[in-house]
Amino acid sequence: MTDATDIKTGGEGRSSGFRHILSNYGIHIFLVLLVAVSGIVSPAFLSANNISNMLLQVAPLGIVVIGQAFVIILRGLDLSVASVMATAAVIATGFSGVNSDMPMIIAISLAIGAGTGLVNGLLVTKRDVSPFLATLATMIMLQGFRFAYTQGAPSGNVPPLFRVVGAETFYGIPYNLMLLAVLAVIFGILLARSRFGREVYITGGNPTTARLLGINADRVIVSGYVISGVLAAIAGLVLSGYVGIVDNWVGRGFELDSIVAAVMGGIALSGGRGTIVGGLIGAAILIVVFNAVLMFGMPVQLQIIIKGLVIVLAAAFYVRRSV
Amino acid sequence: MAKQSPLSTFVKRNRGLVVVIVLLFALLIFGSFISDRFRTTSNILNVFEQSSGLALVSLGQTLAILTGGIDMSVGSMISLLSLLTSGLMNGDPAMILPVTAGIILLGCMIGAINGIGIVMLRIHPLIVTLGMGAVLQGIALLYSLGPAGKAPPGFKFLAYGKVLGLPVSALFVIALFILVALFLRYARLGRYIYAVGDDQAGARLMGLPRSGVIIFVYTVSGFCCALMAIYLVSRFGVGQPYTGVNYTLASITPVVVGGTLLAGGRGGVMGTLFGAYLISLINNVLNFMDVSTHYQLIAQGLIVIAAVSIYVEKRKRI
Amino acid sequence: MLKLSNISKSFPGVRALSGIDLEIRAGEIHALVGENGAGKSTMIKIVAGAYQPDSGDIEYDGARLHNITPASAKKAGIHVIYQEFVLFPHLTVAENIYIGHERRGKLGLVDHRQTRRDAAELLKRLGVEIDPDQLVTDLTVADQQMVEIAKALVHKVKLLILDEPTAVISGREADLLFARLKALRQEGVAIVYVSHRLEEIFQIADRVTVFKDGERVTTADISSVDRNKLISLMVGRDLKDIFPPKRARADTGKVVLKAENVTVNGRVRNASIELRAGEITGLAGMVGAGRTELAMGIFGGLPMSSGTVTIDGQPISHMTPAVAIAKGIGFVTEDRKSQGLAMQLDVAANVTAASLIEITRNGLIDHGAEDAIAHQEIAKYKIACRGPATPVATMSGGNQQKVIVARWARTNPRVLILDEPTRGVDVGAKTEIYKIMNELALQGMAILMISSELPEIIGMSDRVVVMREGVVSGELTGAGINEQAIMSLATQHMAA
Amino acid sequence: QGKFYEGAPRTYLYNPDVEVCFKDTAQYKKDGPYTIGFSNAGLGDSWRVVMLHSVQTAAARNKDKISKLIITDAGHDDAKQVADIQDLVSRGVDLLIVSANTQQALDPAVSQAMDAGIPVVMMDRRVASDNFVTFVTASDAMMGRLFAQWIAEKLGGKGNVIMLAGQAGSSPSENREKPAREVFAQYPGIKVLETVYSDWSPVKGKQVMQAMISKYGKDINAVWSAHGLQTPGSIEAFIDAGYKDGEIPIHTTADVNGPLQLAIKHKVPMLEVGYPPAMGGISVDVALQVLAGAPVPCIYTINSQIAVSEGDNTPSITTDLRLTDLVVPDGAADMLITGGMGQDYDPKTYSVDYPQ
Ligand SMILES: Nc1ncnc2c1ncn2[C@@H]1O[C@H](COP(=O)(O)OP(=O)(O)OP(=O)(O)O)[C@@H](O)[C@H]1O
Ligand SMILES: Nc1ncnc2c1ncn2[C@@H]1O[C@H](COP(=O)(O)OP(=O)(O)OP(=O)(O)O)[C@@H](O)[C@H]1O
Ligand SMILES: [Mg+2]
Ligand SMILES: [Mg+2]
Repeated sequence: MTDATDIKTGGEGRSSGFRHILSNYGIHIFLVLLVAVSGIVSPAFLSANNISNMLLQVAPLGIVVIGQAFVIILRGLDLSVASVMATAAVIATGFSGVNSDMPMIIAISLAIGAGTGLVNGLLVTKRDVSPFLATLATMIMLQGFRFAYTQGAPSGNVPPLFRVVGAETFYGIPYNLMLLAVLAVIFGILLARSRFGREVYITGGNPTTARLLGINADRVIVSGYVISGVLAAIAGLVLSGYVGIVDNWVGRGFELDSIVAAVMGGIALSGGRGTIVGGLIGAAILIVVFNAVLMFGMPVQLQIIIKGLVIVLAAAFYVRRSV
Repeated sequence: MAKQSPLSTFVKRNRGLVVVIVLLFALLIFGSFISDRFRTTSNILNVFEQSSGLALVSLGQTLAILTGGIDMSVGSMISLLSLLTSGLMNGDPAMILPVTAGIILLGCMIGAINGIGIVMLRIHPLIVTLGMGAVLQGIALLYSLGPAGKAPPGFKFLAYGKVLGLPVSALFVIALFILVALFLRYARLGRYIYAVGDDQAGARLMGLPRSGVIIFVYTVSGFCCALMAIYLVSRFGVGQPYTGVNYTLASITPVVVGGTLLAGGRGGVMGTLFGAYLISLINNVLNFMDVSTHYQLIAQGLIVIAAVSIYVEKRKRI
Repeated sequence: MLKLSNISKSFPGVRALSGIDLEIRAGEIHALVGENGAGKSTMIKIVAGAYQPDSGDIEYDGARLHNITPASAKKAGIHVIYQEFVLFPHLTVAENIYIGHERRGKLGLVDHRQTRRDAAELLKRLGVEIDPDQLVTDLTVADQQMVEIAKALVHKVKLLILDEPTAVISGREADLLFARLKALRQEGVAIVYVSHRLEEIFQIADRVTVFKDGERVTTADISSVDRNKLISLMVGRDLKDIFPPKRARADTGKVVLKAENVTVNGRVRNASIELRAGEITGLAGMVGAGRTELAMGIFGGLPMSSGTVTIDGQPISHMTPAVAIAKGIGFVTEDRKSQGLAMQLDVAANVTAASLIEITRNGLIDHGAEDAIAHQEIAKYKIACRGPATPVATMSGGNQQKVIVARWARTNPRVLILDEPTRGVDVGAKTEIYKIMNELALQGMAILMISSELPEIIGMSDRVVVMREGVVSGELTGAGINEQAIMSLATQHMAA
Repeated sequence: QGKFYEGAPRTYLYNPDVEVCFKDTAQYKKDGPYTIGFSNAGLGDSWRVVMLHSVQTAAARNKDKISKLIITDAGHDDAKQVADIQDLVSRGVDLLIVSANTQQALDPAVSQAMDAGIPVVMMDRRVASDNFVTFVTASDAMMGRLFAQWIAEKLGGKGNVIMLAGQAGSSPSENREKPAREVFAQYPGIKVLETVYSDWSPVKGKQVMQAMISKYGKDINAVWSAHGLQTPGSIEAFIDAGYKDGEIPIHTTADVNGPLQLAIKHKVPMLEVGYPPAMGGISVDVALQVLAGAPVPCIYTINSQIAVSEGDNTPSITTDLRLTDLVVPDGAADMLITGGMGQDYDPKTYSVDYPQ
């Protein structure tokens, strides 16, 4: 008995070795390789200017991925994020577009995100609708509301503060990246270090266990969707500041990109596993790939193909080769 | 063990199908109150015909979902195959047969690649097929940036032809659904599809051909996409690079409305067929009611949620 | 029949099997025993083709087998009943029994009627009453196990392997199983039988092999060993008494929890039970008697349709797990895979799951403290794992069980409910768990232990409550606690 | 106002052919009031919204002749639009106005309606065959050509161009790109560095242009942009890359207010060629002519407003209209400047009492 324990707990178990590194840091290595190879193929890729561009572009996706991470760890999926982004942005710019409207604009946008998340969460927990469908349905409905509100023609101007946050840099460091960093730290700590975060993992790992542990699993799940909705709304505002023009489709494609980024970053769709950092690295990979293929001057068709291949390969590269 | 009556067991285990059929009739009755023209045979036949394509794509999707997977590449697959169909036929009636056969084969192959990718790479089907979808979309655009070629004269028959006053395409689709339904019930492979969806790891331990089942269902999905591509070329007269784009998400709705659970292992194709009818009928009724698009979107979302909430088995809460 | 030579298998960080040689003969029942994590299930999975060995040869029926897959093993007549069931919950009983061997009619199509008829016949032959048209998900665990066993009888097996089949069945069902196994032995089938219940092994086995730490310690004729010998071989030391000496019964024990007229799901009716400080109450009964439901009702995990729970004389109006935990109730569930553990998470997270406050500093989880606690519990319960960061999914069943016990004991509850706490747990660990239960009781905890193992009930309980078909059929204390008394209360209608 | 062209279609007046195709519509003559169906490809951007409102306004103006205008929206889905057209036919419309989602796919459905004796007026986007009564449109090809010609002349026949297209494989984008390339091909000194796709999105437009600027820097002399939707993204990318006012390469644009605001503010030479959403209302007028049995032109091409920044006329593209005449200085960036809906028009609050 005693020696059994010794043999099997000996050496702390955190096995080193190549396979271990590969399975835990595969995605980090992948990103580094990707950047290195891109830099070699196209030197302009590594120019300060271009790096700054990519940093500027990673923030909105990164912010969405943080929320998506919560939802996916909770065994869910949020397809409504892009619709939330667009709706928040469209409604926010529907005001006169001056800074004095800011508190109102931000409050309303966040309310849209939170409200959508709440509906998603309640559908998933109280009605047992599968997350894919619940969020698909809210995505469609939100689009309907948005069109009904704007009559299809969004108008108004983006407040100057959003322009600063969305597009400007401070000594080469974009403000939106700083925002991403702040959010990543806050939500990273929330997930990895707070009691709530632990409840997220337990609920995602096994909802029944969570319930029997007295965790209000429903409330945890709903909170996950609300976080995702709110972050999507923030990302929508940041993205509206990026160009200063808002159309009905701000954030188009972010729903799938954010899921793909999360999965590439090791957040398993089966729930209970993954980290914010992983998700952000996944997001960075997507941005790098998009930028690199442009820098290589590849025709648009190849860009699309390469993106598809990278999605599959990065996920395959990371996947734990368990028995 | 209290034995339940066969009927109540059937209803319990096929809730999706039953609910969808009931809703379908309810909507038909409702529609005929709205407008006299709704009741016309030609309108009903239109709806019947309009739903064929959607039903076709959803057929393959149903099988993928029954195994607990999902096929997110259907849209791109349809686009690519439709381009190839019209591009290769290019108006030449002699090419109809060889191209049709070739496209079906190609669809099956692409589907098989999806399946093999899922089996070999051990990644979630959602990710594999999303990636594959992007690759196929790229290839489609490489082949042609615009509509390619054109359908040969007479090819329209597939989509618009009628026998005994009924659209051939719709009849073909019904026949195909019945065939697949019988297959699911009476072929061993059909039973294994349910088993794999119910418990993947278990299927492997039981020595069931799990990999084979997965490759098979995605191949069927590819096959259905090929049929859809051919049908669209017949319907539209040409293939286009984005023709299928809406079907990726659209194909999932009839499946779940028809009572197949996204988690896999439960459901069936007949529910999907009626689910597709229901969705087309809803569109039709909303059109007759002059509901503006904005509200149609909202209605669509509500319907998906409502339909799905009906089937959900309240999990036994412990 | 089956000959393994020098089989080894490692998982990342664990050597599960090293150089195993083993021979199984046709027409024998060969018992496999060993502590949790000794490698029994791993060896079985290798023979079944679920895992590939790292090295070694497998000879079967006179030929060497290469690259066994589950499919090829089945074809060769090897059938395994796994420790974790392999049933498809949403297929019917009949379909499950014949999965992979569908009854087929014309054109090779599945003949559902024939399947149903044959399944009914088979179940009858096994002596159980299960409707072949039911979905497996609607069955009790015990019935599910019987379906698993029925699957083994469908086709000609040459080698039948059972991994802890009696973990969830008892009494009558177990006897039916043993009768079946003996009949199969007559037919020349080789049977490998894994169990932690040593009595059974002496009852049916011909030979026994002991595994320890991934190695084969010995193989012997059953007649040449006795219980104590077997235990010392498994554990590597003598275990004199499995059950700790009974404490002086705390007659003055204050009633901590009182449940009255509890009705749950219609499967438990008007059951009343009292738990006293410093006392271990055994809850006995046949499988399916409703013990789990009663306990779940008390804990708030299942809604009570009527009845009251009083803690310290204070009635609780609406019981939920959160309230229960706050009031100091702990619950070790019977099904660790679906209820007890978050399989993706590691040992540390699972152990601390019920006592997060303890590791929270300034509102943040202190990973250092968490690791320290995990190390402590791993050592205390001798949990075989690679360390706090081991995902529980990769651990053996018994060690998973220890994780759950550790989790709840850690919270220092006033009432601890243990539902089959030693299911799938080896004797060594069992003794540990008993010792801990005893210590906790001595500290004044009120313990409710649900168990289907009579020796355990008798050996541990100060008081025994017996349930039968959803009602409490009697209560025993002191010398009244004996096998006959319990069985007669549990099966009154049969005895009468 | 004099600078705005308000005359008869130039394509008719300036048409070099002696015979211009006219269609006899006597067979469609019918007594009113009429039920007219409008099958719209979809909404989604301001252009299509204004076009829709223009249809509604025209219907309201003709209340006496139109008893009912039924509008369907296909959400940019071919299959749904086919179904919509079939539904409209089922509902017994007297005439269909169709803005086809794609040329080819809607062809059979439109032909079907024509075969059923229902006249179809195409608007904005036609179907591939000539199986319709008439087509009310402005020209994608002309836009593409004018953009390219202007760039070539502004650069004096020598320089590097980035083509910022719409979505790869979408027909409006293709129909502007291809003629533009033909024009560029006539100037050996003009080099198209790269064609990149914005998916009609300002966000994506900015992302791709940022990459292009990193890659080519000051080598970029002009940006040929297929529409105004993505042009602001491009100009923003140059501003963010540190280009001073007056240094930003020349740009082309269409329809939208934002690019003009940016061009004026940052002194970007710019050509604007509109694709007027007013064609929606015109299609209703044309429809009423058809139902009255009056002959109509086979193709009814309406005029685009053409405007350039101050001092940027070239030999081929000369206009009195300046960006400053068109821009709405305090207006929203994405509002339409070519709407023709009048001063107080605001799409969000717009409502008109049309027969429905
Ligand atoms: N998939 C796996 N990944 C990693 N380690 C594993 C895996 N399966 C088993 N192990 C390890 O291999 C060892 C042997 O486990 P096994 O399940 O064979 O034990 P066992 O003898 O059946 O125990 P029990 O009586 O508890 O069922 C254990 O240390 C276990 O943690
Ligand atoms: N008819 C049934 N339908 C659904 N679930 C059942 C049914 N019978 C039993 N179960 C489930 O099977 C498990 C065991 O049943 P029960 O609680 O009645 O037995 P028990 O007396 O606790 O026996 P044991 O703990 O030994 O399994 C429980 O989780 C219960 O929910
Ligand atoms: Mg085991
Ligand atoms: Mg129980």
